[in-house]
Amino acid sequence: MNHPLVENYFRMDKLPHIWCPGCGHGIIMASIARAIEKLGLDKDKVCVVSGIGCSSRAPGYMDFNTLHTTHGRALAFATGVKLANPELEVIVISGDGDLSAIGGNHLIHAARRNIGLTTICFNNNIYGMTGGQYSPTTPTHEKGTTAPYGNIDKPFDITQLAIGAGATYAAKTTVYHVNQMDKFIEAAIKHKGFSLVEAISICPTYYGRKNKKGSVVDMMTFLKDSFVDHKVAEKLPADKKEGKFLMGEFINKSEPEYTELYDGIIESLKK
Amino acid sequence: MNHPLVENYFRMDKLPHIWCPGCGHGIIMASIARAIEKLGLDKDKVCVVSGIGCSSRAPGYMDFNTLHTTHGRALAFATGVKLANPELEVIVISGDGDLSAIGGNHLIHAARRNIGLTTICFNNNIYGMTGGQYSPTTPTHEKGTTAPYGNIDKPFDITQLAIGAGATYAAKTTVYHVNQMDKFIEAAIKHKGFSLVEAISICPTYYGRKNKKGSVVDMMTFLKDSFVDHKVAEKLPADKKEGKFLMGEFINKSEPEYTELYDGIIESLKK
Amino acid sequence: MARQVKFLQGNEACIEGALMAGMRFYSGYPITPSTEIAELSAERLPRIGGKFIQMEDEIAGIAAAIGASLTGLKSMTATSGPGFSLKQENIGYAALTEIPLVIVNVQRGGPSTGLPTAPSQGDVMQAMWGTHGDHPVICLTPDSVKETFDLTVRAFNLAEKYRTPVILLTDEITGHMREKIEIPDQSEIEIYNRIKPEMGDEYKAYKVYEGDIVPKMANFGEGFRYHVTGLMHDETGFPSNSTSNAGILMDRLMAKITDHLDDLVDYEEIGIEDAEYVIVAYGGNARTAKSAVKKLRAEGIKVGLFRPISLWPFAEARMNEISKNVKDILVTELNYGQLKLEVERVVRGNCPVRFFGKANGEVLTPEQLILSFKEVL
Amino acid sequence: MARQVKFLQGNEACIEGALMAGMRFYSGYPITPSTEIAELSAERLPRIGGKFIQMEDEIAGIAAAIGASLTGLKSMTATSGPGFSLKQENIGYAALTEIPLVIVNVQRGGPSTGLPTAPSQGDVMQAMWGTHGDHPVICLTPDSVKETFDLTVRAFNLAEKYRTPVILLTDEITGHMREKIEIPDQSEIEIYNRIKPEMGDEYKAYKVYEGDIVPKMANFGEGFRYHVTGLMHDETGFPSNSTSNAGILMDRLMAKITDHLDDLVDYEEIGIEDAEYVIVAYGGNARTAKSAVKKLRAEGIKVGLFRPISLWPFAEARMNEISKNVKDILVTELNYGQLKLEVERVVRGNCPVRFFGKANGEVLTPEQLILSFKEVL
Amino acid sequence: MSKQLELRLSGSGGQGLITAGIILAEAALKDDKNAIQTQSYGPEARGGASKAEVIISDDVIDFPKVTLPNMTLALTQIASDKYIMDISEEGTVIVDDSIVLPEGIKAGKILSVPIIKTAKNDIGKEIVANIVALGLIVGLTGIVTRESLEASILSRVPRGTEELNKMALQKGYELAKLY
Amino acid sequence: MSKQLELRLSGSGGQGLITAGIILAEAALKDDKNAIQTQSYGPEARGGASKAEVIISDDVIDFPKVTLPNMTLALTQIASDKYIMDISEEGTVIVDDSIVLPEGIKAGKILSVPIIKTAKNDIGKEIVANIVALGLIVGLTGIVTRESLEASILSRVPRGTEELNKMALQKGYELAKLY
Amino acid sequence: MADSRENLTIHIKEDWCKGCGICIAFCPKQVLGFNENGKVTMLDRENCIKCGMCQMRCPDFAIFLGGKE
Amino acid sequence: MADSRENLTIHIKEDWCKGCGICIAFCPKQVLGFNENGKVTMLDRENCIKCGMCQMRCPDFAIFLGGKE
Ligand SMILES: Cc1ncc(C[n+]2csc(CCOP(=O)(O)OP(=O)(O)O)c2C)c(N)n1
Ligand SMILES: Cc1ncc(C[n+]2csc(CCOP(=O)(O)OP(=O)(O)O)c2C)c(N)n1
Ligand code: SF4
Ligand code: SF4
Ligand code: SF4
Ligand code: SF4
Ligand code: SF4
Ligand code: SF4
Ligand SMILES: [Mg+2]
Ligand SMILES: [Mg+2]
Repeated sequence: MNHPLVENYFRMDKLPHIWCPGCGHGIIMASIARAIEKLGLDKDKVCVVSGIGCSSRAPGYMDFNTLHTTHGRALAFATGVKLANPELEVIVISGDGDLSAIGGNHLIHAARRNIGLTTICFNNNIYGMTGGQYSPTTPTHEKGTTAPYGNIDKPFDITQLAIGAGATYAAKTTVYHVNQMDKFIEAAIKHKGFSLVEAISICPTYYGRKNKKGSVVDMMTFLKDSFVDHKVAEKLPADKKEGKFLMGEFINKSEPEYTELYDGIIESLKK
Repeated sequence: MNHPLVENYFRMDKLPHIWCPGCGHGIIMASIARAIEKLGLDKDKVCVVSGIGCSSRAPGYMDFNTLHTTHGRALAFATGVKLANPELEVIVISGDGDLSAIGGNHLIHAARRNIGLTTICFNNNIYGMTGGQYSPTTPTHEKGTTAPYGNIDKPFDITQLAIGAGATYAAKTTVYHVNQMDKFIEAAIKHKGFSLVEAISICPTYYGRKNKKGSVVDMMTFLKDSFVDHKVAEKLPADKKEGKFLMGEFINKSEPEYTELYDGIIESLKK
Repeated sequence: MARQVKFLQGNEACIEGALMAGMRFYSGYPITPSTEIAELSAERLPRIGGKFIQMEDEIAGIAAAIGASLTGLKSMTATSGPGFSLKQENIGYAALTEIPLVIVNVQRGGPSTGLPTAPSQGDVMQAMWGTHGDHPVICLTPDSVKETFDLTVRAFNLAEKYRTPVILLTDEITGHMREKIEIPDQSEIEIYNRIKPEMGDEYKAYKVYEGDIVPKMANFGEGFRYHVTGLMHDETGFPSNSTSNAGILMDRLMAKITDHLDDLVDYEEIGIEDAEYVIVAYGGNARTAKSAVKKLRAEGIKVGLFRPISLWPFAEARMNEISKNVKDILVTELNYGQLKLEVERVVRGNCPVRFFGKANGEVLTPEQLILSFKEVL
Repeated sequence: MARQVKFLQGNEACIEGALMAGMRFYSGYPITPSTEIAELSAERLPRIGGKFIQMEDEIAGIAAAIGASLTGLKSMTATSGPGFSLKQENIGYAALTEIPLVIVNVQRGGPSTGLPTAPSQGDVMQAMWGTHGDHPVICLTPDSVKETFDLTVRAFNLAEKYRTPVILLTDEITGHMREKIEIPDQSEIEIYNRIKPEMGDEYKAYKVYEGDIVPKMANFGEGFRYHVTGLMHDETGFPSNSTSNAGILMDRLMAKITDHLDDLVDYEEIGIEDAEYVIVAYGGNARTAKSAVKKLRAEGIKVGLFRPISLWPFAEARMNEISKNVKDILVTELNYGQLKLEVERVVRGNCPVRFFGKANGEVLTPEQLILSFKEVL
Repeated sequence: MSKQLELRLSGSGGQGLITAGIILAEAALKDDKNAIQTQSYGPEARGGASKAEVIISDDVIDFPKVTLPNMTLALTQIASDKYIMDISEEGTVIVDDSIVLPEGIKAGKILSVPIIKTAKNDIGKEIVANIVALGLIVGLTGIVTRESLEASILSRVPRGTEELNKMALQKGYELAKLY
Repeated sequence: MSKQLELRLSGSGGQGLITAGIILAEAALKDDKNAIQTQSYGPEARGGASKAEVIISDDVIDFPKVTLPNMTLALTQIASDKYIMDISEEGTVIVDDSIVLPEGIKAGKILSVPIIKTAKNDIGKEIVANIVALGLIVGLTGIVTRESLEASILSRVPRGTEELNKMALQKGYELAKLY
Repeated sequence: MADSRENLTIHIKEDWCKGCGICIAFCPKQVLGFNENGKVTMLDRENCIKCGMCQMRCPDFAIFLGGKE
Repeated sequence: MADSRENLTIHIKEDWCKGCGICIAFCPKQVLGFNENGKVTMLDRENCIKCGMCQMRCPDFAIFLGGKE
């Protein structure tokens, strides 16, 4: 028998996917499908848009209206899709490089406009597709092929960046915390307005190898041990918080959605 | 006799400038010069970089090493100048459109890297140069030539955006509050690392006219009456805060500066 | 509704044409001297249920337009030189993925920021070659306000028919001059709409079905869940590294142009029949040439005007034919000789090809052109 | 230090050449198949006090390199098709503002994302016409690892000498193949540095002083407080809307190329003297042609190879001359015939010009080329 | 080339000369003539002088730009300084009477006319100086019919200002009679 | 074309076949031969099979790519499935003995050799399978001298592993004698 | 997924398993292991609590809960 | 600017004044006004306190404190 989720929401003939053994991207892709299943969305009305990168290959496997665009531009294409047809549930899949390096401007503007797009960032802290260059989320001191002496950049906190830009829903989670991921992605899709789920992924092939992070399982264990929900963290004693990264829902508020406001203009002109 | 500041820091033969009567940009340009004078910087070691826009015409008038680049890219050019020669004091002048529309990505990345550039945003809430289209900072409901029915976008708070991206110095002020502006620009230049001063300007010709904001003096009066320092505002009763915009220094913290970190790598490799 | 006589700028006529052709989506970023096109879109589109959005930059401007086209809305973006440069990557994307789209470039003085308010024709070769990789190009250029209207309609029709981005290359001259234009009634205008698959088909998104010239195009959201990618792909639309699939796709894309030259190539001829000399001119600068040709004809000189309307594909065969019967061809453009290179190529040495142009922000006057013309006489 | 024999990829040789030429600044954004150039820059530059920065995108990559060049550091950026498209606006800026700079494009299969790891020569025309507006272009293309080294050095020298961006157009074939290369000693390499003004001059940043071919270029920070702008400007460097100033500037920029063809035009000829047929090929694909020509010669067929090394400016005069003496020219490229258009133009009908190429991600084999060649025999 | 008027209207940004140019051209269309209007753009149009040009002809107008106007109007000193020297030999230069004419200007006719004063004093609204000027120009040249001009004005001016503008037009015609 | 070896080395990403290709080519250079090395890139190199190709010749090598190898090595099943069918008529196919050969393969010689086992069992490090393979190939073809190959290996392998690699090389040569 | 737990059992699609070991490491009951091909295998079906965590964390859809057939 | 206040006085560069009225409106002592050309003029030099606010807010460098000459 076949995996029921896969049969229903994926293009079976395109699988198995090209990702490396233990690449976290597949975990996130499955979580998106589960959220869609849970919400009972009409597959014909779902559009998945991505840029370029390992992560951005995901739409090719997913059985929806899928659009694999140019590097960094997924949100700009998606904005056109959504505004042109607000009935579509538009989900954007984008890597940390795609979304926050070359695509950073589209991220902050989509967030600002509060347009009803759901963005899932597959954040593996590296440019996977091109072979392991440091990305805007590579932690300081870590290595990439273009940071042979350790990265001197300060990394973005993509979730906080989106909030600074005006996002009305933003959450962070990891490929270890799959139950939470399902929940956040579901909430993000349901959310009216711009939503972002930053899913911390793992790239054992480049990031892991270059930075001696051990096996795939070691990398997953690291996520398990070092991420803590920010609400939980608040209550922790200082020494327990050290070296921890915060995850969880960071913002979830209601503001007018862009395409609805636009439809309001159209309506008002009819009078 | 001549204006001493102008004689010392401006290219007399290029003045008077092209800006419209009452355009706030001239006020900010003068404030930058005063800060430079106050700090006693060597003119030969100051480099002023801009993009394209009314505001971006400023460097042409200023007697330093001046670089008028392409629309939105000032910070990217400036990053090259600064990294190549960290001795230079690099000041970036950029309009709200230049800095936060087409140039938004360079803003967040320069802020993230904490590279020692001082960015002065001439924010007149409109694209002045091209004749009054709404910009990413045009308030919701206001009009622009491309928002004839009122803008439905939510505006950026550029200062908060920069902070979300990692800026270590960020302040907001207005062309009415010139003493404060002088102080912030001076602090920003002195600051090690990326600094931003968002100077709220006025564009009577397009923004003012299109939105019936009255005379130049009315527009200045509006700034006077509606901006309040965030530290002051904290202590105000709620009703006094209504309709007010916050200004002031929003962040001022010390973190390693990018070009110094790079020099550290060079040093470490010498051993 | 009867015909309406209006006095419009070229940029205004462009919007009138676009709306008549069925444009329902505009996304762009303002830039002189194209901004009126954005401004009028913002005003007119919501009145008819269409959508306008000002994006954060030109790259996003074309990206959103491509996205919108995929949902079935006829889409346009307009810009000028610097913005046209920024759009290049996504122009290639639209060409490879076969998304109907109209891109207007109201040329101004380049390179770089150049002379932002001055006329120029410096982007002629860029329209053909601006993006990386071979790709099909259709590029039209009007010489009047009325023709701006007509060619905008044609640009939308060709975009739909050939599933490809179409470039309307105007210039500051035609964009900003006001001229009389008789706007036809909607009923008089021929509209071409993309061919959609029937529901229930075993739909292959990039297969050309019998009788069609391009793949049928389904709207996102209407039940065909297909894949669009800027990677080389096969008939199903999915990426394929196979070189034979890549070759098939590329050959098919290029053949959209080469197999349909009869439909695509467009030009105007004045007095070519008996011409001993031919002036080649296009766009706003053709107005100068028309005036000059009339004056020269009045002096009894047998000179004709050849005006390409489709710059790309260029009227190669016709130009070559003409070159066999004339003493001399003078190409005139507001640049350093761009289309002149193409003319030189296609005449294959049949006659000398001279050039007269300027790229300093001025228009050419008929008198200057006449002077240059007479240099060989 | 003596010569060193190494076994390197073209991309590695590029960095060796750049460092010898004096590169001290690299800024870019990774993209296959050019990434090794960035990676090696990151590793090598800080060791010699130079600077490497990975910018947020390709636009910023070239922008930072221009900024760095203004402070006096020799700068480079490298990319491939999609990134090359994005850099176009600022290439025009560098050309107009006359900033020395080397831009490497390791061509891959286009258009759009295309075939990211496959060889192609699809950006030949884009290298000339990719940005809006007329502008001077120097573009070099190597056919071996060693020549990648040599031309990188030459690119830096020409950039400094002519104060202009120089494009090194390589391809996945030469970029990724490893080959023997003898790296000369630094002392054997001729280095050209930009001419700097003497302190105390009444310095006009954009005036060409007696005896110079371009304006002297001061480093930002060394006491000349001048202005650089992408607007049309006069000799002082300040914007000027005057059409005569614009014309003077543009003429001067274009003349950098047209007045120095002797210095700039570069090509290799094999067996042209007695050739009845000529194959034109360049870059990685010239290796196929060299092999084919040898095999054909071995069969007794009088065929020669003409290999442009400077693609732009193209060896127009020489090619025209050759075309007078041969029966047939076959241009071969990994695209749909780009340089072939230029060859057609410059031979002015002197002989037939045929084309053989592919743009499906494969290389041409000598056997395929021989087959195509023999079609006319 | 016979009956071709090449007109340049110049003044400051707010004086409505671009509108005036359009109105005149539209009047010409109503008279079944051909017309083309162009104007200045860009930073030079900011604050400083603004310029509109109109060509009206019985024939088809190929070349759309005015090279050497045969009539130029200037309403401000800056505009006058910048634009009036370029005039055909038999051309007419009209300046507001507040303007100091440069030395050495050569033209067929040079008229200094109290256009702004007329608008301000006789109509009470300086803003209609452009319409006064139109009346003056058409009064002098007869390039379009009065009916067409009036209709054209009425279709372009804001509601409620029709009478004001008609008056201004009338005053313009009256001024024309004095020259 | 005479003494030209066109060699394809294939296996999985971690097996060091690209390094092996470079080592062999560098050995050829030491012998004053010409050599060119190319390899596979991109997503197909991810996870799946990796491929390096080397041409070694006494003559100048113009065309740099291997079209039809005259020797192919495959160390994994996936690599074998993908790459070994392309072989010149008189060519030699060498596969690790863990590999199941496809039906219908035509080649001059087909050798199934315990390369990985040798590395694992005789040297104790599977990672040196690439060097065992090099010894085998050079043992079979004599395309480079033993001295050059050894020097070349020693200049490329990590410090401290020299002896291990020498042993591996020796084992490779020994294997060659069996075929 | 409407099936009640009893009717479910772990299925393995060995072709798709890339042997990353994630499911094995984080199975709360430690009932999974590698087979000789380096792919996942069920060692102790009895003790599987059908929590589905293996399925949720497998990046390759190679292990999942499905109906007993 | 090292000059002490007494030695300073307001200077006006009428050419550069664009008549925006900012200095006039926000002069704390209200000593400035428009002249017949719509440019700024000093109405009451006596009462000027030389605070420099006019100078600091003039977008056009048209009014400033300088030495008495
Ligand atoms: C314009 C452009 N620049 C660069 C590239 C090369 N490129 C492709 S994917 C990528 C980075 C991918 O990183 P990320 O988005 O983090 O995805 P990952 O592969 O890590 O999942 C880059 C730089 C490109 N395809 N297009
Ligand atoms: C690539 C590019 N796109 C668009 C333009 C047109 N343009 C010039 S300035 C400008 C906006 C200026 O707005 P802002 O930065 O806020 O400056 P302001 O004029 O308001 O001071 C625009 C859209 C351009 N020059 N280049
Ligand atoms: S390279 Fe990294 S991100 Fe890409 S598929 Fe492999 S593990 Fe995943
Ligand atoms: S248009 Fe606005 S921003 Fe530009 S100069 Fe005039 S007032 Fe200032
Ligand atoms: S369902 Fe739970 S218990 Fe069973 S194998 Fe999977 S993870 Fe282990
Ligand atoms: S998680 Fe999936 S791919 Fe990894 S070992 Fe388990 S079944 Fe195999
Ligand atoms: S210095 Fe102060 S008091 Fe004097 S005129 Fe200026 S603003 Fe008024
Ligand atoms: S602020 Fe300056 S420009 Fe404005 S009125 Fe005063 S002096 Fe004149
Ligand atoms: Mg990544
Ligand atoms: Mg602005």
